[in-house]
Amino acid sequence: MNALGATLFSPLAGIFLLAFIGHRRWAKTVNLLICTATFVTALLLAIEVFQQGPILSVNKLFYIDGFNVYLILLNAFVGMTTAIFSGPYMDHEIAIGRVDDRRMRLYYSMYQGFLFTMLMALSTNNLGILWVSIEGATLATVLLVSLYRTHESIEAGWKYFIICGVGISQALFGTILVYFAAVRIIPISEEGLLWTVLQQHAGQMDAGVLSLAFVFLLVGYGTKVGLVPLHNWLPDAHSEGPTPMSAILSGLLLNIALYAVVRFKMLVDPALGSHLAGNMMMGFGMLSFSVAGLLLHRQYDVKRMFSYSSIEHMGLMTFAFGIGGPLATFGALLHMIVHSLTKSAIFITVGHATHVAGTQKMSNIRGLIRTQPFVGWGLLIGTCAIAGFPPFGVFTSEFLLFTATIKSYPWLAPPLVLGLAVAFAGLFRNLQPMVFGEPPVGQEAVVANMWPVFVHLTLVLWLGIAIPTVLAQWLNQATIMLVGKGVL
Amino acid sequence: MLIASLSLPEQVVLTLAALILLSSFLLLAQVRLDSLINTFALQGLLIFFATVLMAFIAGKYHLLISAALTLFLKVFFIPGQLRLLIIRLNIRREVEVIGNPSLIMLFAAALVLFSYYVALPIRELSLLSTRNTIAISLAVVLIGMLIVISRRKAVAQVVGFMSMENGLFFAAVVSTYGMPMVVELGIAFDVLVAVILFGVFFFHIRAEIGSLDTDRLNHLTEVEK
Amino acid sequence: MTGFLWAIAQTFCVVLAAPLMAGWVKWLKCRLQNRKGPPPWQPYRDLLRLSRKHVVLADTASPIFRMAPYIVFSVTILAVSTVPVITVQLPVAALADVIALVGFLALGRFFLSLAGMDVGTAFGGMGSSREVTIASLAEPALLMAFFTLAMNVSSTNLSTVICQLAQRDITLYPSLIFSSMGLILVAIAETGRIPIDNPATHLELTMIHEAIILEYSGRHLALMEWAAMLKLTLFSLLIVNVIVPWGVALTLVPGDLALAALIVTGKLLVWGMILAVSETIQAKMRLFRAPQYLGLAFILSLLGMMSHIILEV
Amino acid sequence: MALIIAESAVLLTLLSSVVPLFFLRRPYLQGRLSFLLLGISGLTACSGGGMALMLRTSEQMVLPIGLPWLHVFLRLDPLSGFFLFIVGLITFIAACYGPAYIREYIGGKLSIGPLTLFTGLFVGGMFLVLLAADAFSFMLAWELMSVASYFLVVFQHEKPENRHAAFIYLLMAVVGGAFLFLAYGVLAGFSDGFSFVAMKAAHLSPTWATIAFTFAFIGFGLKAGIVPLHVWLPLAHPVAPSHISAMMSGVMLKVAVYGFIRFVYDLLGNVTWQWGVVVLLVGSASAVLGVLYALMQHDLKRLLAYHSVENIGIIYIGLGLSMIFYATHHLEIAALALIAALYHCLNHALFKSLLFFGAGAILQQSRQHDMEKMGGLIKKMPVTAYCFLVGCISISALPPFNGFVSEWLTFQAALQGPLLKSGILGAMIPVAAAMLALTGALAAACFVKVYGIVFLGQARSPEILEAQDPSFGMQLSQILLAVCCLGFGIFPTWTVRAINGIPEGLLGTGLSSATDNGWLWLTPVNPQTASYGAPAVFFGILVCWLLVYVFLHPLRSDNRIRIAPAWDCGFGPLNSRMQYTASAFAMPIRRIFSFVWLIFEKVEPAGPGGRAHYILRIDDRLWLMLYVPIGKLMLKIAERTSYIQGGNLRVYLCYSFFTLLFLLWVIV
Repeated sequence: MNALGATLFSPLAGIFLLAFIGHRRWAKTVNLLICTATFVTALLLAIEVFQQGPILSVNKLFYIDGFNVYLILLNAFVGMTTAIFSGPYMDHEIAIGRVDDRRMRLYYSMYQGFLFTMLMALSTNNLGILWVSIEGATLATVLLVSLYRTHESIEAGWKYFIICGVGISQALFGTILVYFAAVRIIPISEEGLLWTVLQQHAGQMDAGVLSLAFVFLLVGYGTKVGLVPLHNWLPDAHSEGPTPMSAILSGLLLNIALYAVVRFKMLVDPALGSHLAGNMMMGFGMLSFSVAGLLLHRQYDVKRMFSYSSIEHMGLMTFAFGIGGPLATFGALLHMIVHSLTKSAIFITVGHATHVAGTQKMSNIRGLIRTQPFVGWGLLIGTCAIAGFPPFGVFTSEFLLFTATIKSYPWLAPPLVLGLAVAFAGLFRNLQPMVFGEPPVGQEAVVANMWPVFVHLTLVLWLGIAIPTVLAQWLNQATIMLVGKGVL
Repeated sequence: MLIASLSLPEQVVLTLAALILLSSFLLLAQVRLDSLINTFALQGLLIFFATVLMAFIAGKYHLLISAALTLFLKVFFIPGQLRLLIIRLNIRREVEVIGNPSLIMLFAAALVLFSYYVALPIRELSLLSTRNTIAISLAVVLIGMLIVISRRKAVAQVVGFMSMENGLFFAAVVSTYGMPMVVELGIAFDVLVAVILFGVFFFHIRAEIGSLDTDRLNHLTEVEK
Repeated sequence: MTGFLWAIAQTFCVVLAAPLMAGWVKWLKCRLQNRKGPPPWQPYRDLLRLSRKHVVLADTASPIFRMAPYIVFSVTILAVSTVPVITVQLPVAALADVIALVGFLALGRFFLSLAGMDVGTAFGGMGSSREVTIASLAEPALLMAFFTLAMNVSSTNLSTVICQLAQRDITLYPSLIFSSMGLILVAIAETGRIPIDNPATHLELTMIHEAIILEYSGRHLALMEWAAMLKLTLFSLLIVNVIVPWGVALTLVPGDLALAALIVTGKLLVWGMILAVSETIQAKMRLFRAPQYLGLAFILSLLGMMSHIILEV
Repeated sequence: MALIIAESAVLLTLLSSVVPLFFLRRPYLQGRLSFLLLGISGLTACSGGGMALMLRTSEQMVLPIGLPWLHVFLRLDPLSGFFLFIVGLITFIAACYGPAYIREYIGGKLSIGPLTLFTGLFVGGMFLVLLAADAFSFMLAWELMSVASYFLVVFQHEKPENRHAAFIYLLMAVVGGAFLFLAYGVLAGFSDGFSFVAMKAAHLSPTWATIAFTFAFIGFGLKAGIVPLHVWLPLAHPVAPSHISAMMSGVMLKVAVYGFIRFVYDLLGNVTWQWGVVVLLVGSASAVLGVLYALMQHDLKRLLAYHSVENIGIIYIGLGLSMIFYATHHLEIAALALIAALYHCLNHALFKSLLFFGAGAILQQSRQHDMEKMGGLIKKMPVTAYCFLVGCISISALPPFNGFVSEWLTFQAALQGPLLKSGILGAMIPVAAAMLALTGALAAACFVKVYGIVFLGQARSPEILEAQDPSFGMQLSQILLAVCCLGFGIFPTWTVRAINGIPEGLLGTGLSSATDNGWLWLTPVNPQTASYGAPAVFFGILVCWLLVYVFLHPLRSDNRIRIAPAWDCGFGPLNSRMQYTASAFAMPIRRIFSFVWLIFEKVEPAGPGGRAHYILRIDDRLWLMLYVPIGKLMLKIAERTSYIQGGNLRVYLCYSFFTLLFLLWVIV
């Protein structure tokens, strides 16, 4: 329990601390230290959960189970590695005068705020608080998206703000409906939004209301997941914000929105007793997957391109959760991990690459491997990993996903693999000229810390070759929670 | 069940609900920013009254707290903030042109019908006397969204967004006597922060494109021009 | 063991008789054209003279150029040794069936064409190019013709084929008719006779085989010429023994063998006449009409095979 | 035991890829080390595979890696053993070739780190594909093989055309992988678990079986390079380093063939004759078109790549025949055809790598891709020249070399067509045989052209004059391969006897009759039907040569040979520009088969003081008919889709608004 408290407290403290000292040269170290502390405590928490099983806090406000504990761990970890990267990156930004002290304070404190809201969203037991924290995550990041105060960044920020705000309020309506359905059967109305309570009475809630609620929730949180056609904010926000932001946005935020959707699906399914929710998710997933894959061919901005690949993969996961069934769910959970790790690694590399080339325009990024081999190879390997080449973990999860699809919806398998090929082509046609070939004259290497990338990719590689038993157990527990039976 | 069979306060609540819906229509119709904001404040006030009444009807006095929150946020703070902004940005008298208002009105009316049709299964369940109001609140939410869609000016969009919040809050109150307190507080906090951030954004947008016309924020696209 | 001796003996006979066959055809042609041609044994004189002469080697020539005549000649001999001439009791025939036979000829042609390109003259290249072009069309046709036979008697082993055909009582096999027509056409093309090639000309626009061996002299040239004659004889033997198999000895009894030898010689002489007549009455065709000619041969052979499968099985 | 050896081979390849990375600073050591380990692993794999093939055993093993509930199954049976033998052999020889070859990269702009790393992974991937016994590890190894070879193709990435080639290659590999996913998915859908054992046990309805077969045919065909899926071969093979081209063309395609055989015969089981017909027709088309396209090439390595298409076609003809006979229960003949196909796999691996090694040697010595610039190399680099000659003879299917044996066996199988009762099949098989015959003849023509233009005549460019035989390692590897070509051509009976275990495993019957009559005679069906005494033939040729030599020489007292300028019908002194060019050589065939290509031919008459120019461009029709439209279509769709991201906020909100309304309407 203390572990949980500490996990939540350290970023909370970080918000205020860094709000004051964020502009100092050593702020990045403080930031990193706080993130490390968060990670360590999260690790302790994870171990605790693994030993004692699910934890419910005394005030019933927090609940940690097999499903969210590994996401908490993932959050803390990626938050930490990205903090490592953000140090030199932001220094470079200051050096070229894109940000000033005030914005640095904002940046660091909001960085912590973002982590805090997300950990909150994951660990809370109250679906209302879940909503509040996810909205909070939007508020925390919206100013970071427009950090550079250029026309594009402000535009991106505004779109992000309005689209997500509107979407999220729909989710709130859904939550209200769930509450409405709950209070009729739950004695204490104060507990009407507690996950632990709702889960027990899931079967008894009224189907009609819940189906309505799920529509609102899906559209609402789906906006945050970046499901087509609710995705339009995502590429803008990713491409215009500072790169560390993009890394945690697509590495973590999307996951958490999806997490929320899945939580509600777990409530809705038993009540409906039909596959309605799943079908809706499959539809959204398929649409996002294919549209994003096609749009990859129209990209001019490197970060924008990878944000579309994020949409594609979120679509894939949504599709998998929609299918349901142990195999697909296990695959989706695994895909959450590997995608976060890989995608944040890619964004980190892209950050350095943009500094090397001095632009985000892909037409001007050339010959990275020759200029700075580690960055070039990192980008190349990372993209191979995200494109689903073995022996990386994405391959494993996609393999599970496809076999599950073929088992339950064989006619959906061909478009799925076709979409994969299309997406791959889109990625590589743009990637190759960036990493290979002759670098333009005067292009020089920059100070880059590739350790985060290395660690991430190594982990993904490990997951691809052999999944450690601990993780397998967690995922299996989560799978059992989600669909009733596991794969082990 | 006939409205006649209800107690007077309940009848008042229903009337208020109707008025709130009306206020949404007014919001949709307003073309001048300052009057838009005033109407928004009015809507907040109506919701405040409705909440207080619900509190007394159901004897759930924690509702009074949320009522107070509403009064503070939706009636004074947010409208005040917005007024301040439009004065400082000097766009009080700015007129928002809406493409074919009558059509939009018709569409809004259709939305009301649609939300009634959607809310049917819910009202069958509700034990509360005021169950029909769920349809109203849904309509308010949808119309709020319609406002955001149909307006170009950032301020107007914010107002629309806030009136969606109104609808949500109203829905919570009339369908379930409000959400748990902690959630209410959280939501209120979010709204507060959101408004401040909106203020910040107005200045940035203004600084960047010289007006608050968000249609001119269209650089980020896949369609090459 | 005696079988092997017979085989070697018969191969020797054929190799030695080859120039006579060529001379015979040439002499007949001259007669038919009212010319007093060289005597049939003239080729022997030429070969002897050539093999006595110095070899003059082009300075640009490589070892391939010197290897080629020996390879071409010996491969042709090997091919001849697998063809039953007077008897089908050939242990050597088991060495290689018709496919291998075609393979031998192809190997010979491979080196012949290489030799043509070796010195680096325009003529040589031209000759080789034409040679391989013609061959690449003729070879499939030849194989098809053989396949038809092979399917007919369900064996690709020449001696088995001839033995079986000889023992049959006369029946009209459409497949055999077609395939033998194809075989004859191909044989004419392969042995470089009119209308595909003209062994008597040195006009660079028309010649194929002559253009290849243009740079050869002395014993190398002799070998090349001899190999060509041998090839002519080989194909003549194939035609006469496969299309008209009767008379080939089925046993190793000396009497039969003597008779068979007589009959075979007779058949060869007749075939020589046919060849001479046909060469006299028609002219050489343009190179790019050759494909149609060979296409016809190919179609005939294919028709033969089809008709075997459709009509006869 | 054999399996352990094979696994150690895999480990060695991984070592060979990882260990050299610690010596990035010392490229020579790095290269030598990686190739040393690679060579050892090759030999190990060779021995392991050979052992499995000879002992005809099948060993299983489960490794505790991969997914928690699905471990990695490995299995080594005669089929995989045979291919393991091929891969190992070529790997070993390539390892002899490599160190000297990559010397030109060392000190260049490119670090050879990636080269050594991905070569190891590439070979390891191929080994694993052959050993894998469950869908997951198979796909894993398969994709590993693809992506590693991609990095090898793109190794010299400074040239845009190389990058383009690599991109096309990887894209098609991905599509192929997708099809394999589907194929295995269908099987997995009907069976419990992904292991091959479970899949074997699954019972598919004919329809599903055919669907699975179609997916597998396309998936493996994409890698094997059958027409019309061959377009990546001529792009990718020329740009890779030559020892890699040799491995890709000689070995990787065989791995695809292995996969196809494994999938169809082993996993799918009950074959239908319709599949056989499809394979037969596609095979014939690939064979003929492949060789025709090859005839028109001037880039030596691209020409060889097209010949790979041709040879894969020949292999598929064999497979098709065997499938047809298998489906109609003529198991003996099915075994014969299968053996022919497998034998050709071995042969093609040998002579194609030999030819690529030769091309690589020329490339390294003269920096020349283009045949039109070569000539007279036999005088400059004799060893390479003679080895290359052996390769040419073998690939042209001429006796007594190995190429002939496998084609001969294929013909023998085809000639058993009348056994089939159905007339349509009986009519189709002869046509396939005709195509095969045509292919052989055209191949011979093509290699006369190659050898004549490249090695004979006079040098057509100054660079050629500097060329000389490459260093010892490269010579050794070529000589080894040449000897193998001759050996496998002269002693076919032993090879057939060894391969025989595979049909015994897959079809239930072997082809014992083929080798009954002693080591001298190869008698596929029975001695009366057909026989081929390869050793005797070889011996015969030698004897005849000797006799002729002995008999002819005494006719003269002295055998001096006078060297003089070429006569050339009395024209003036020769120069290299008077020679026939490659395109001129192929011109008659180009005229005859002109419908196959898209030919652009133009003569620019000589301007004032200028020279006349002859422009000839020959394009792959299939590329323009099939691939270009697909690409265009996809970009069109992408362009249409892009309107969803139009840039206007209110439009975006409309999306979510109407999505909401729509879903609500659907629900209620």
